[in-house]
Amino acid sequence: MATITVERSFWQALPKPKAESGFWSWVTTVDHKRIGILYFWTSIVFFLIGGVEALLMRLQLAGPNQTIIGPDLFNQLFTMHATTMIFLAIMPLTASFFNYFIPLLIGARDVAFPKLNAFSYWMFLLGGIFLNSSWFLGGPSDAGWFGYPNYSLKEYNPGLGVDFWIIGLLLTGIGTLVSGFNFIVTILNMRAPGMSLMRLPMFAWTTMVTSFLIVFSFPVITVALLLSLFDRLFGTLLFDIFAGSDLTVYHHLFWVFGHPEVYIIVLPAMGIVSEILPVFSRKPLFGYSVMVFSTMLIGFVGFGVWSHHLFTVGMGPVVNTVFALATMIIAVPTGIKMFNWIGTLYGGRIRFTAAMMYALGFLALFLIGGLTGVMLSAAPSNAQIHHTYFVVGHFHYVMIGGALFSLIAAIHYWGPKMFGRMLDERLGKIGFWTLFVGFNMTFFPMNILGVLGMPRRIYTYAAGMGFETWNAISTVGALIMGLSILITLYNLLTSLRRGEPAPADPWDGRTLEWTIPSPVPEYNFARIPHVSSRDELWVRKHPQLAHGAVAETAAAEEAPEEAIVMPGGSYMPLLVALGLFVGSYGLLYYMPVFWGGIAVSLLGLVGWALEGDNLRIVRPGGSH
Amino acid sequence: MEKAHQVQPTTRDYLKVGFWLFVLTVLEVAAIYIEALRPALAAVLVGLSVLKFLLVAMFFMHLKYDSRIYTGFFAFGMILAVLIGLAVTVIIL
Amino acid sequence: MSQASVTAAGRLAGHGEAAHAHHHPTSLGIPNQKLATWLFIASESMFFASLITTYMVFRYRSVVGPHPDEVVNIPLTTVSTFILLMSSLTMALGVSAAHRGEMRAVGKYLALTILGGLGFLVIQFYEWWHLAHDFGLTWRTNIFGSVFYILTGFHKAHVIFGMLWLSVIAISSFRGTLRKEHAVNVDVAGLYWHFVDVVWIVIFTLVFLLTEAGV
Amino acid sequence: MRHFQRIVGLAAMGVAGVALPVMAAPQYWLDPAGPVAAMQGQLFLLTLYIMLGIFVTVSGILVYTLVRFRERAKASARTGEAGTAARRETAAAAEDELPPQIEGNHKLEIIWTLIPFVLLLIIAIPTVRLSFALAADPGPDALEVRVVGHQWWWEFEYPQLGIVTGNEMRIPVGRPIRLIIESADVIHKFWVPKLAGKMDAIPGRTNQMWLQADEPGIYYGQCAEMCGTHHANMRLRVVALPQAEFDAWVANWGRGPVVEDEAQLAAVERGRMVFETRACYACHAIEGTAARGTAGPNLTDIGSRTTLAAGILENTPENLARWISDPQSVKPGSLMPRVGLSPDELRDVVAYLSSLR
Ligand code: HEA
Ligand code: HEA
Ligand code: HEC
Ligand code: CUA
Ligand SMILES: [Cu+2]
Repeated sequence: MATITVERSFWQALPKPKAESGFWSWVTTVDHKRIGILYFWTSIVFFLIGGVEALLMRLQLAGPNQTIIGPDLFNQLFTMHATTMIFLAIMPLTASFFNYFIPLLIGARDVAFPKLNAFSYWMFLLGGIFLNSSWFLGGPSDAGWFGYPNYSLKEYNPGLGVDFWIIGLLLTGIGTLVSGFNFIVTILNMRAPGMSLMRLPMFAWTTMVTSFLIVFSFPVITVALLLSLFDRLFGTLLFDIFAGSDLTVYHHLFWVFGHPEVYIIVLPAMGIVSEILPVFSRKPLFGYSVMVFSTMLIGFVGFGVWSHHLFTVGMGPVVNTVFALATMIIAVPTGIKMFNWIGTLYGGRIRFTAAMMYALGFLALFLIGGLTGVMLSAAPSNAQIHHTYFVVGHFHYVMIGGALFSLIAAIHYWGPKMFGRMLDERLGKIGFWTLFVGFNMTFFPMNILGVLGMPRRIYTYAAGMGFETWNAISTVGALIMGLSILITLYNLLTSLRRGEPAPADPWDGRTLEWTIPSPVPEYNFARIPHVSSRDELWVRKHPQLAHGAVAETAAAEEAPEEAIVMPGGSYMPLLVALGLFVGSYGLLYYMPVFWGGIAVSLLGLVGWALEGDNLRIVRPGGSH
Repeated sequence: MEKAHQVQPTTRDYLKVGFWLFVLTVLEVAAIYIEALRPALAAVLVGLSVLKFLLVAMFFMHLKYDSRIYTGFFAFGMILAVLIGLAVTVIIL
Repeated sequence: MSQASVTAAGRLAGHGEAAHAHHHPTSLGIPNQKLATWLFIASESMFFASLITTYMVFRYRSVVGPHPDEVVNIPLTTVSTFILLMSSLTMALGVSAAHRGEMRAVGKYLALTILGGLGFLVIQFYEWWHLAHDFGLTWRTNIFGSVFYILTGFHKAHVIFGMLWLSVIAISSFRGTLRKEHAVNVDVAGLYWHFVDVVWIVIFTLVFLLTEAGV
Repeated sequence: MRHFQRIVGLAAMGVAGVALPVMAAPQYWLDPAGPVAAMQGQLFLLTLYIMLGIFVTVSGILVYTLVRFRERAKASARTGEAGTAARRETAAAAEDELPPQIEGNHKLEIIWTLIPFVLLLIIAIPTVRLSFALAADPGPDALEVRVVGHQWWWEFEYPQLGIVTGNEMRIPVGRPIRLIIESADVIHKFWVPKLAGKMDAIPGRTNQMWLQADEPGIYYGQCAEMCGTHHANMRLRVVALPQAEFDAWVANWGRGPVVEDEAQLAAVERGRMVFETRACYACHAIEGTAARGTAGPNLTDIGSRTTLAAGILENTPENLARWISDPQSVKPGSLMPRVGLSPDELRDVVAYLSSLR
């Protein structure tokens, strides 16, 4: 392995990380696969934290008038639970798969901006740590995951909790935004020869649309958060009623972000399912181009429905109906996807692997969640179910039944590629059934509770309201879910050590990632593949399907390139992120530290731009 | 590097654009003091600033000469931003 | 860097941060950095749109004065607007020089641009001082003050960041380390600068001119 | 018909055995007590039926597909569960057994775009109609009540009647009530499920809605927007009275204590002195006395309310004493402080407040 040296100016003479294994190699890595794995484990840790918070809430709600957890702690729990699950568990877990698999799926050696990619990860990790450090620094926010002012302002929330919440979200938000740019450019510009847009695997499409949603929606929540932060820290009057403010400005800003956000969560999940169903029914995805189009439509319409969260703020019947109708429209493209998935299954030869079962679980549960969503969109009856457990039921169905099931499917499906070992199928199936049963036990009763009139975000309820039975069932279900998560975790951890070594193509796959060894070598493809078909590998395996276009010989059979130049590690992404992280504490405790942090970040940026490329030459088939 | 066959604006072109930006700014300020314009003033001002916006975007930012994709991204972002901004303003006010 | 390794580097499909990225054809035939910058600009449009929307909703809601129509200063702001516009002109000339390969000239144009930015800032900060001093308007005076200073403040922060960015390029131009293959870096910095200018065009119209027009 | 719908609704909402808990559910809004909740419930049921239909159809097709097209034992024995490198060699042999590689079907896609459209239209039309119907003003003979949310209790003011009360809203049966909804501090959400859906109480804004009770009774409600520590304990009740009883309440409101004998009168008088001299008067108002505070609920008719402290205690003299002697132990964080009263003072104040019927 050689290092390319360029002329040495001051910045270029800065030390470059050399380590290729061990701690420093991970800290300085810019390899999309390693970053993907970092995202993976970090988000699993945050998921467990969010899950424990959920279990605590469920324990408190198991029976009426319980006092296991007091009101203030309960409010903090649901705030942190939601924030953790959405921003620190589910989104980064999808990012983990973006990172690891997008370059593989489009036949590239890395993402467009490897250093930015590392930066995204550090912002996520440090933002998450910042947010959660509030547990030890006076307690986290208790203002709910949308943090409406004026409850979130100093007057009603005097501690630092809300500040930690806002700044933590801003920090992770920077990382998310940056990865949004990165993946759009990667998918548009880094495709292997022949990989036209209409040959992109569905997961790449949903990743791209998701990234667009990020690019256009995150700036809006950034503004919303900054405005309340200014009120809290600097005494501006933006949400001061007595200064003449209108609190609904924040409502709108938040939900202009908030609704696209829910599709940011579910679209990648839909992409994963669209990869898995064809493989295990041995058929191409049904209606590919319509799927692409409806993904874009969902993303687009998703920007025009935010006020369905605000039917009861008093916007008047005209606005309410406009948003109700716009919301309903979304059911059409989503339905198209649902039917196309079933069309994919229909006539296939369906193998019930663990991954497939989770993907099928997605279909069934997302269906329920989506249908309850449409029920919510009817503005007049929304006034009854709004902010009840019916909503809680709805969104857990779409976010767990939808997103989480699909992500666990991806763990079983892509895990062998990432870690080089097969997961245990039997444990996988046990995990599936316990999760499926536990999930429905936890969240279906919530739909009923909403109809019985139980509002959300209450730490306790009186006996005799008719809530007891359903809450008890729900709590038991949550415990079963916890058990299932532990089983899956056990499966993952033991398989990593003792699992059967994974072959390159364990599932009879269809796409490019299965043409290369598991786990994937540093350079991904020994030779950049030439793509002639949507299901490239499938067509290579079944040349009679090639519809005239002759599939090129498998890349692996060609002679590999003898020298591949890969980007080497860098300290700068971490340095810039650390500057912002430490500076953020300064903002809350001691302003000079804030300015110091900003200065460090700026210097890091300059170093980043000028340090040069630290390129390394890798020789496939060599001693490496 | 941009494709060689693409027309590149010359220094003269840029100076011309700069000149028009100057003229438009003067017009904007002048418009405020012309009583006759009062009824349509808002429209005139918005119109003039849209022109300035377009000049900068098309020439200084090269959208006129560059890949359509850039224009697409920018236009999409701008249109979305304006639509949502208008909608929120109308709903609240 | 040896000739051999340059070709090899080219094979790393469009590795964007490498200075030589544009030797290699990307899928769309356009450089990664420019694509990313345009996306960034589109995203920033949403950022400023949110701020401007907040401004438009809040501007006349203050219960105590001063209100916008009592404080806007058209002549002063016009001058600063004009300076910013002209800095965009020099920026465009700098980018054009970079594309022609006149890398030393780039530095001069950028220096002019930075100077323009500085002129803009000086006038704008003077206006802030003037508002605070003569009208008693701070961001804690009333809701208009809050939203006005935050909107214009974020714009200023963008200008300052742009000036720092341009300085780094200008310095490498003067030191002779800016080379022809870095043209795209100049290009991208220019896009950012023009965008900041474009945002000011909008702010100037909505915050200043419309107010003066009584809308 | 309504009965039938309710039964279907119950069956739909789940599982046998629902009926029992439902009957004892005072906030079960599919069993409405007024026209607004009834209309909203009907729309909900319409959406529910349509969604159930879709669910049954779609999941039916899904299950059918899974069963019919599952890989048969023979094939799976050959290809193996997780597959290995060996499968590549058998792949060629399996070639002829590939299922038909269908990539799409335009006619089908059009059908499953159009059908959802039609179904949505069925929901959309009543949605629009009802949105406008419910937003309409209930008319000139509506009784107006101004509802103000406070951390963590409700204030009800009857501008036409000059009455202010708290946590328990009395309304005449069969008459539409126009609610003007506001907030004194943070955002709350007014909700009495059996009478009508929610409406936000947002500081700085004024919202309107209307409701009506068709039958006399006590209807439960509670705050539905996270408003701080005691959001869960910000409950309320609507007491719907026949017109005559309502009129009597109005006439009696502010008449002062109701006592049975001299001894009680003395205690009540002493209690009133305590109330007007200790901190109470600063936060509470009682009509016809010097107490004019507005930080806490108006207590003019406290003796006739069914609950205390926003619906969390039954209104009995013991609970009243418990509340007044130490509100922070009942509702920790409540904005009513502990006012150190001697046992005598406490007894008298309780006697006084209980007599305000
Ligand atoms: C992954 C996240 C996700 C997804 C995908 C969705 C999808 C949808 N959501 Fe959901 N939603 C949330 C997450 C999500 N939601 C969250 C987190 C909240 C609460 C936030 C909070 O307050 O904390 C929320 C709240 C929420 C509300 C506000 C509730 C309230 O507070 O009062 C509404 C109201 O309209 C709504 C509607 C919808 C609709 C119509 C869809 C549609 O996209 C669903 C479309 C899918 C289908 C309809 C199923 C498949 C279609 C067919 C089989 C075709 C045939 C169907 C028909 C003809 C109907 N959602
Ligand atoms: C993707 C997002 C996501 C996910 C995955 C979840 C997962 C879960 N949620 Fe979440 N939830 C939200 C998003 C999510 N939630 C949001 C947005 C809100 C709204 C908040 C608000 O109102 O502001 C909410 C609110 C919410 C409430 C309502 C609170 C209220 O309104 O008062 C409840 C109540 O039961 C709940 C329960 C659960 C449960 C039981 C799970 C379970 O699925 C969790 C399963 C996981 C586990 C059980 C962990 C397993 C781990 C162990 C068993 C321990 C092992 C530990 C170690 C090894 C250290 N959630
Ligand atoms: C600082 C203000 C304050 C003082 C002083 C105060 N209260 Fe209160 N009081 C409140 C508030 C606020 C509530 C509502 C509490 C809640 O429900 O969370 C309340 C509630 C009550 C209630 C229950 C009302 C209802 O509608 O359920 C009673 C009874 C009461 N107070 C009596 C008293 C008496 C007697 C005193 C004097 C010994 C007193 N209060 C002193 C603020 C005050
Ligand atoms: Cu008031 Cu919740
Ligand atoms: Cu939504």
